[in-house]
Amino acid sequence: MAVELEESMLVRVQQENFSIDEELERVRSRSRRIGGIAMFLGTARDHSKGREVSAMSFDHYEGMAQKKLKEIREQALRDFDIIEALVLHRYGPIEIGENIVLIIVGAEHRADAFKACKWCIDELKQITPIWKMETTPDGEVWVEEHP
Amino acid sequence: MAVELEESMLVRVQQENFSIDEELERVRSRSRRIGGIAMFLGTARDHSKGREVSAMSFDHYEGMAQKKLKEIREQALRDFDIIEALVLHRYGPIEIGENIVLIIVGAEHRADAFKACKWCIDELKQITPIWKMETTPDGEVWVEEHP
Amino acid sequence: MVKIKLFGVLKTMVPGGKDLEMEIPAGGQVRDLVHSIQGEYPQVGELLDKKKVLVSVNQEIAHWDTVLEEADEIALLPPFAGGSCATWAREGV
Amino acid sequence: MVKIKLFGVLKTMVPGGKDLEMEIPAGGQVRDLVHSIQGEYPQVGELLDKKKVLVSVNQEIAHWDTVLEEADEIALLPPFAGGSCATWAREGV
Repeated sequence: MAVELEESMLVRVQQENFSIDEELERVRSRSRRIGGIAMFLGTARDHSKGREVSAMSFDHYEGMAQKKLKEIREQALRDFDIIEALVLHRYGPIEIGENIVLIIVGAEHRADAFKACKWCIDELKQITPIWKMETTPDGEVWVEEHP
Repeated sequence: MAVELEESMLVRVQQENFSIDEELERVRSRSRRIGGIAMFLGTARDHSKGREVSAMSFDHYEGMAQKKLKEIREQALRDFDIIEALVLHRYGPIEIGENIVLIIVGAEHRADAFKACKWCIDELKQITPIWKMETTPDGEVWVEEHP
Repeated sequence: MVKIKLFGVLKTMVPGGKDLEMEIPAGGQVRDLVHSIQGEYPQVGELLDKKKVLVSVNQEIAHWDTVLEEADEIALLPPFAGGSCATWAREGV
Repeated sequence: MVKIKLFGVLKTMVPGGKDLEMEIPAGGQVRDLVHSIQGEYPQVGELLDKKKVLVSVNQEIAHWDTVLEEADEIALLPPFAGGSCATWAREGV
């Protein structure tokens, strides 16, 4: 039960901001064999494809989003020589400069940590049902609104 | 002067531990164009090449170590499409699980951030005059003591 | 009668931006549902037809011949945004 | 007379683990310094000879024909440890 609770903290979709130090602690506390930790933090940029962006908001499919992030973590643990992985994405309104998405991967060696971390964020962007609306001088635009 | 002070904080060799959130803030506060931040954190593992390690300590060449880290940051800013980079290494005694080395790279896009971050840590390990002593069941061993 | 969740830009294409409710015939497939949607919401229907919007059933991407049941959780998914870097657009996700 | 900084394992190879002080002839090169060290500290000299230990002059790696001056900052550098991952050993750094 404690293990399940701990694991559920390693895959989250949440509205609140997060502290990288706190999230890191969840990963590093899992094993003293960890020697290299690779992280990716996505933050809200003030422009996008040439447009100014003053704010953004993320819509997500509650349930499926969590499920897909869980699949990403589990596949990373299977496919790479790593010790632990954390996958976290925010939803709701996000101001420019704020955190959006965080991947943390702990491994014995840094090359494995980097490879898995990059795979996780690439995969997340492919398969996770999360949508971004940007506030621009032209109004609110769903990214990829005109597919 | 303020800029120089700020830049000197982006390349440090220090004895004290550091907070990743604080170091991240130095990088992300440099530009609102940053959308992807790649980080590498090296931590003290409890074993090394099959030996148990109970503690470690880093010796460094004061002056030259800082100079090399500065060169790494500057070359990364020149050679990759990134916005900012931070390079930080501790010296002195370090307990198992503690932070040793931190690289943070902010870019508009994640692929550039990952590439530059990986290059920085690989280069750091090649050219920075820092030496590690491990405390093992056989006593204190300088890594690569018997070259 | 099944409920169909809408996300992102799709909410702006439907009056009120609410989830849809549609009748499906017994043994109906995703293609039948898509056909019904095309009748009532041609803008959404066109995106489905071009595979710009995918249908998920019980939180997995469905095929057009997936058979639907009343209890299924159905959703229409526009292209995912993922994260922050705006690279997903370049990458064609 | 020049002072020579020692780091890492080299400190264990010299009595007291202190920095060295050596005479260098006017116009002397790194190779002359290495020769002097080999005479007094054969264990250190062997590592220099095998290029397992490098000489730096004014914080840059020097060649054997680099000319030394009294004011130069000279150091002997064993292989670097770098960071944490213990991969540097595998990678032959």
